[in-house]
Amino acid sequence: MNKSYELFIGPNHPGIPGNFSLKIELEGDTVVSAKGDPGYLHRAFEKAMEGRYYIQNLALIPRICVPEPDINEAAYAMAVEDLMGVEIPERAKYIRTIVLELARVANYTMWLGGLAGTLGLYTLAQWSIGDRDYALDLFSDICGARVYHMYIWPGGVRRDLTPGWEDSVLSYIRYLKNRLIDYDNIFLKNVMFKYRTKGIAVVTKEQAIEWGATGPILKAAGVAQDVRKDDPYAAYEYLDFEIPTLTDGDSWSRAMIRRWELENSLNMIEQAIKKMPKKGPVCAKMPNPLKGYVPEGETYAKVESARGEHGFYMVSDGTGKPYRVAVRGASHTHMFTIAEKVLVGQRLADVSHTLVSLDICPPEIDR
Amino acid sequence: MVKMILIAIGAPLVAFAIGLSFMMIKRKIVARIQRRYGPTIIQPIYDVLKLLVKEDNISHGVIFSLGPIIAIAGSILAVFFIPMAGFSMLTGSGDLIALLYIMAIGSLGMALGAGDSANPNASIGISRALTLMFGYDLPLVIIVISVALQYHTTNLSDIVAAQANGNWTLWTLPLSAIVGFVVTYGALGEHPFDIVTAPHEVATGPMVEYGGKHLGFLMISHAFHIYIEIALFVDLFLGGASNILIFYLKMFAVFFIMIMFDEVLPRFKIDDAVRFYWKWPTVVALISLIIVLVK
Amino acid sequence: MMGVVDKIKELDGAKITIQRENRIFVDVDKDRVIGTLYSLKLMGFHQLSVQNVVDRIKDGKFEIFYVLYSHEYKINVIVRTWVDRDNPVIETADKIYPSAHTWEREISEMFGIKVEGNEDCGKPFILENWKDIPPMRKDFDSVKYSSEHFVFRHSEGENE
Amino acid sequence: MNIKEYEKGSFLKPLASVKYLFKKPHTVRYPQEEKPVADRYRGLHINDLDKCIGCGNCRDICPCAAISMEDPSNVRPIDINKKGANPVRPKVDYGRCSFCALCVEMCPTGSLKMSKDLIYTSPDADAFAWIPREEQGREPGFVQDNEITPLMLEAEEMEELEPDVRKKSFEEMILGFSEEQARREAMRCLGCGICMQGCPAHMKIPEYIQAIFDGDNEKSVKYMLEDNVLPGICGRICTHRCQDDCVYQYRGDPIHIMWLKRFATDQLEDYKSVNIEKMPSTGKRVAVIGGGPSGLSAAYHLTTMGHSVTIYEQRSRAGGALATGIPLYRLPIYELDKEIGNIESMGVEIKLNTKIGEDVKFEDLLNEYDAVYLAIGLSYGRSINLKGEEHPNVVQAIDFLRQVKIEGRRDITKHVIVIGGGNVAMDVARTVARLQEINYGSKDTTVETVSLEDWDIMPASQEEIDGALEEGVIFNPAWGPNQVILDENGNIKGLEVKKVKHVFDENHRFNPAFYEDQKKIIYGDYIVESVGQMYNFSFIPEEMLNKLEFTPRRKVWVDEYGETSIPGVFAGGDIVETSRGDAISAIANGHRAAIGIDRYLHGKK
Amino acid sequence: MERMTEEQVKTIANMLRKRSLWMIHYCTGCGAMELPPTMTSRYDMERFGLAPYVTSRQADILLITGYLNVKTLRRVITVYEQMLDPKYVIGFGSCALNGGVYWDSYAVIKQLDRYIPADLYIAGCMPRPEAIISAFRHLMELIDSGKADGYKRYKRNLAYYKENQRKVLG
Repeated sequence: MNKSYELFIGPNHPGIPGNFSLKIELEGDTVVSAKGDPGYLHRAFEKAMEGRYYIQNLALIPRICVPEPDINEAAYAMAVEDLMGVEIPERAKYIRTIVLELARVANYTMWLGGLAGTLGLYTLAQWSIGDRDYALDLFSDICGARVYHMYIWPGGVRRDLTPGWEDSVLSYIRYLKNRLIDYDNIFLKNVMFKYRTKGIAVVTKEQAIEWGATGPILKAAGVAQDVRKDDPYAAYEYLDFEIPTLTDGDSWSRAMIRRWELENSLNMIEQAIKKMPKKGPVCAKMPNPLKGYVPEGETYAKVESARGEHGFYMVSDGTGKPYRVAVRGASHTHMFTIAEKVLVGQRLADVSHTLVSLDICPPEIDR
Repeated sequence: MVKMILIAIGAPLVAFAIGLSFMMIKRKIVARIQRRYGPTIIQPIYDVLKLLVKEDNISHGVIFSLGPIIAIAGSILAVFFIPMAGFSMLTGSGDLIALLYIMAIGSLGMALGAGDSANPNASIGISRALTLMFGYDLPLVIIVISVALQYHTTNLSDIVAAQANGNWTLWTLPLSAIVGFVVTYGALGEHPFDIVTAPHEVATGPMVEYGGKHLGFLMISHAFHIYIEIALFVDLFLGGASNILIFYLKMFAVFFIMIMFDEVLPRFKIDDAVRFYWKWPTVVALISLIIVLVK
Repeated sequence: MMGVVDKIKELDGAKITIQRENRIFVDVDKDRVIGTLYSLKLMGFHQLSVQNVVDRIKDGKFEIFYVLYSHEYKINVIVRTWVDRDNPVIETADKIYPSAHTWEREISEMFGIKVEGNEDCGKPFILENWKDIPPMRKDFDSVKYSSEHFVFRHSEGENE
Repeated sequence: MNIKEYEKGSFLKPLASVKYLFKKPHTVRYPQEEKPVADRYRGLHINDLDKCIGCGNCRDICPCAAISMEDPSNVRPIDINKKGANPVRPKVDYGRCSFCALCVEMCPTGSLKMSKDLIYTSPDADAFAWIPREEQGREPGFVQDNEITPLMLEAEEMEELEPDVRKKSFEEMILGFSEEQARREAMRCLGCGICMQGCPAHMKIPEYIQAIFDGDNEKSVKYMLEDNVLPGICGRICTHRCQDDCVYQYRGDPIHIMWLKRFATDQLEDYKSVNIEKMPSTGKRVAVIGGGPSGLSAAYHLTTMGHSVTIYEQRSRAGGALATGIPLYRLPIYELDKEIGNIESMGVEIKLNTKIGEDVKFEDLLNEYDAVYLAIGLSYGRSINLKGEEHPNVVQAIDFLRQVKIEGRRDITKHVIVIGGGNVAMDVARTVARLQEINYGSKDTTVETVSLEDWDIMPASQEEIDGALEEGVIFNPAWGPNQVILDENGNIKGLEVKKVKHVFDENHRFNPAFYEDQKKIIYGDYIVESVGQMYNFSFIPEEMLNKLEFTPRRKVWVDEYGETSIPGVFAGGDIVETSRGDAISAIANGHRAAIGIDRYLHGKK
Repeated sequence: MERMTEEQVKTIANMLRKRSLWMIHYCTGCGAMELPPTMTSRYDMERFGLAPYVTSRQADILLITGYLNVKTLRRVITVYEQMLDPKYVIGFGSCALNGGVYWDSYAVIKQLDRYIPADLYIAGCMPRPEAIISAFRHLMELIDSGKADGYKRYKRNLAYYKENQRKVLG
């Protein structure tokens, strides 16, 4: 009799974060091998972008990563601006920062809910996704859509803030900070949470560096790396923030890092609103999008997403359409290089929780 | 004789009604804790009825279909053993022991059916269910023994009678009562012991291949299940009740406290759950047993 | 900081372009790629951010690029190399950068590039049952393909 | 954040969450309760069908190919004759739309908006495409913003000579675009082609602008020559009705199409490099009477069609009004030579100084040639029967301009009055201003214009009026000339004018009325009448002239191919044109007549 | 008790069905991003008796949340066929109708109803929670009036659907 047996997790399975499939081989209750099977969300973004004008891609790029679309817009805009040599107005930089951080906040709140969900604590999932909804409404106020903002575009941002928006953001931050106490009480300080996550899915510092981890995984393993600090974009260089690090590299540490960053992000938004120039242009003059061309060249623009380094490698051949855009999603490496290795030796019960803990975002892998 | 038949029909109906009402109330309470309104109060009735009118066109074999039937049958049988508001159908010496056996029938029925569905998730779920049962049965048996020793009887009606005048086992054997509460949790599969169905892990486990009428039967069986486990607890530790209303209120109090914990605790892993049951509840149950023995 | 840039400049057979203070392009021959990547990793470029391909159809070449990053120096190094479009074979880099393994699977599927030493290349990865030429190549026409394989809806009515 | 606190873990803290059991949920109970929708919400489209011009920019920018341009007449009638508009309106397929609102950003008129409404469900998959319109009653959400827009609303600044510099000579005052400017200006073009309707010649404007943007001036000029034989001249003096239609006018500055045309032609020494294809010779011969723009245009196009063409021109220089009427500072001679040289290089024969009726008989032409094209233009000034206009110092504008341009006249008196408010009057006034500057350094000199029309209805183009004002021309709008006043020596002292009550009567017909009691005298010693021109058909024999039909406005009647009521005789140019009578119209109907003559010669009539 | 007519049984069954719609928890595309808010505390679709369920056997509604990749289509068809009758399909957003923003993509199917029958479509990219709730209410109406008969159409025109499926799946 065969000792091991196979189990498909996904694509139709609540334990998988999105439309993705994971083939695991189990021996009893222990995983002996895990293989990811991507492609369920493949929409050929990179191909589609080659056939569209630079500005038309605005409609495509947010869809590369659904939970946090703004990073795509920012990275794309930065790549185009870099090729064109455009400097964006000061106020636009701050607005970008606020939007990006708000998106990060929204993503982390939902992520907390997702993690709680995999551990069977649906209350927090209900709360946090509900609280994230207020952030979506804030986005809707400035750009007109809840999820696909298409707000950051080459040259700056698409519209100035609406009057009083900053105050709404600040009051949301106050609200969320109060709610975070509840989140801590029910989940992060919960003894069961500690019990389930301590020592699970450990990625040590050496492994993290060797495997090319970025973002919270790397920070949880003890390496203070963050694009916002190392290669500041938008208005991050004017803001005062620290990169949190922990040393254990386990699921618990990663959750803590994200909780910590969530608080950092809230503080950064407050800072940015305080420091932002109150008036001024929010978008540089750009050429006619139907004819406007981008000079020939290659560039790599990167931003810090909630999952790690998110980058756009862009090649222009001097026409109105990009010659090649390659997207680097953090999850690509995190899934295939890290998760597949880390999952081995885990219990079945921890599989889905490990995936969420590494924050695998399938659309980013498939593109 | 007529009375007997009426009770034979009525008792399961009442049990089902109570179980169903708890399902309804649970969804409302849970919704409130989760900061929302939740469904209409009679939503579970719609759910069950809808499942029953679904067109069932898939079968995995006789055993698969028989699973839910066995589960319901076992549950109804168990209902007869549990004194409900002062009377019970089948009483005799040793009914407590029989009950322990009968209560396993439901799980076994489900195990049979789910095992027939050839879905690995179902198999894992069933193995988890049996493992979990294995886990909580040890402390359960110990506390049942301690209670039986306390009252020198294995007749549930006698145990209830012995607790009259507020002389509840909860006060006389508090440690056993706590263990009993924890065991009831596991038996009902509430958080943190919803390991069997854990959607994120095994996609509702044993129920993964069930749909339509089968699922409807399973839901009905679950309603019975809620009734049985809590009624047993009430009978053993809260002195039963002489009238159905008080019985209901006592059950509700137990259930309410359970929901509170249910909604704030993440789930165990199966081995941890077994380890947990064999550690603290067992130790405490044993202490309680020793206390009884010493007394 | 300058030390490492000088070291990069001394790499064998490499053409160095410093685009920005923290972004350096290193162009090497196809045969030297693995050696260059290895030397760069020894210098401290531990992270492979992205490895992908640009189809330079006019030159008849595939441009393969590796975006590397160093946690220590905060510098991006982009290693580029070119292979023939007619016979695209590269050597795997997954012994140096484990994350290259998956990127290579992706490029071998999307561009039809053979990766020697990577046993997973050639197995279906993102696509399933793909019968046409590799889709990310420039000569693959996506619009044509989709109009041949799928049916567009033409709503005639004015139905609102 | 204090990590230590979290490391402990607690069993009781989670129970604090039970408090929410007793708090009000934060659920939005849709549909009983509704959350306000953001003011900028990007929902289903709204389109003001009357404002929309059907330019199709929304279709071009749509990343999802969701928009098609369709005839809306079955959902709502629209004004299909609207000027500068296509009779189609966008239809949005919500099976494609990604709600990016780029179409709204790109809409040149601002008719397209997005509403706050994005709740639409239907079991019918075909019910998701419609022509959005305002009657659907949706509330506007996302609208465009002129501050931040992907459109380049501002035109490139055209450099021109300062008024005090340009007054000193007849040098061309508009300097033309630099290459960089031209590319930037060309980049603005959206390629919608609405302008092509405005252009009488229907030039392929988007194509040649695209060619300029691509840096391919030969290709650009080739496109121009397809419809317009004098692109360099039109690039300077055209009335640019295309620019009036340019979709940028609604939100910003129209594209300087005319100057882009000038840029492209200026880059080429001659048009040989353009390589115009010529059809094989047909052996047919055509006579063109009049070497003006219309004649040149017809001759050129007929030549490319393989016919041999001879132009009869009464003056010493071909070009008609271009050669004689347009002042040098607007159109230098060398440009005219270049363009006419191009036409001659194609094989057109031009017989100068040949007056029909005197040197050659009209009837002979009819016999000798297979077809005759009449493009004599309005080469005689029209007088207004002013009292005292027989004075030698009262001259016709057309004569005055010809004297200055061709005959080299440079003398002028100190105080000049120009009667008229049209472009020709402006040309006269500005020419006078230059002459006065050259002769007197503008000391104690005046040049005044008198026009019936007030500022708002003055027929001259705004650029011309502004230029004239900058050069010191004094305007007397809404005054009508009454009589020339002479002093005791018989010299002109001034012009008596009376206040105009209205120019057009209630039927919008030209019928000026005056306040007879409000009069004033404008002082001056030289009067140029610039109130219109007329033709002279005296060279046509009487019996033939009788056969020639005229329109009610005394223009020659022609059919859609430019043929008059006399078979084989075609007409074009100002004698036909009922609209403004500018060069581009003449060129356009020259082209039209060429096609008509070609058909006639091939017996396709 | 008089026997109920078949019609009456149907009416009662439909009444029950519309009050308890269980959706399958399968996020086929990015439109699923607005489902969490709809399911959770802010919009709480459980108010209408809607709840996410895990497996195809248990569910009544299949939500095609946006675009359908060819690879996913294969799974979706399996899922759809596994679901018990009566079953309903809702197509979310532009992509399910005509390919949406991925109209030129080689990997995404353009018309959902060529492969599986859809009972209802929602406009939007992506539809916001209010629209999703409206769609569910619309579906309830359709069920009530017996117009949501996609599963019957699938059975009736099985050859058509199978042919189309075979064409893209190979």
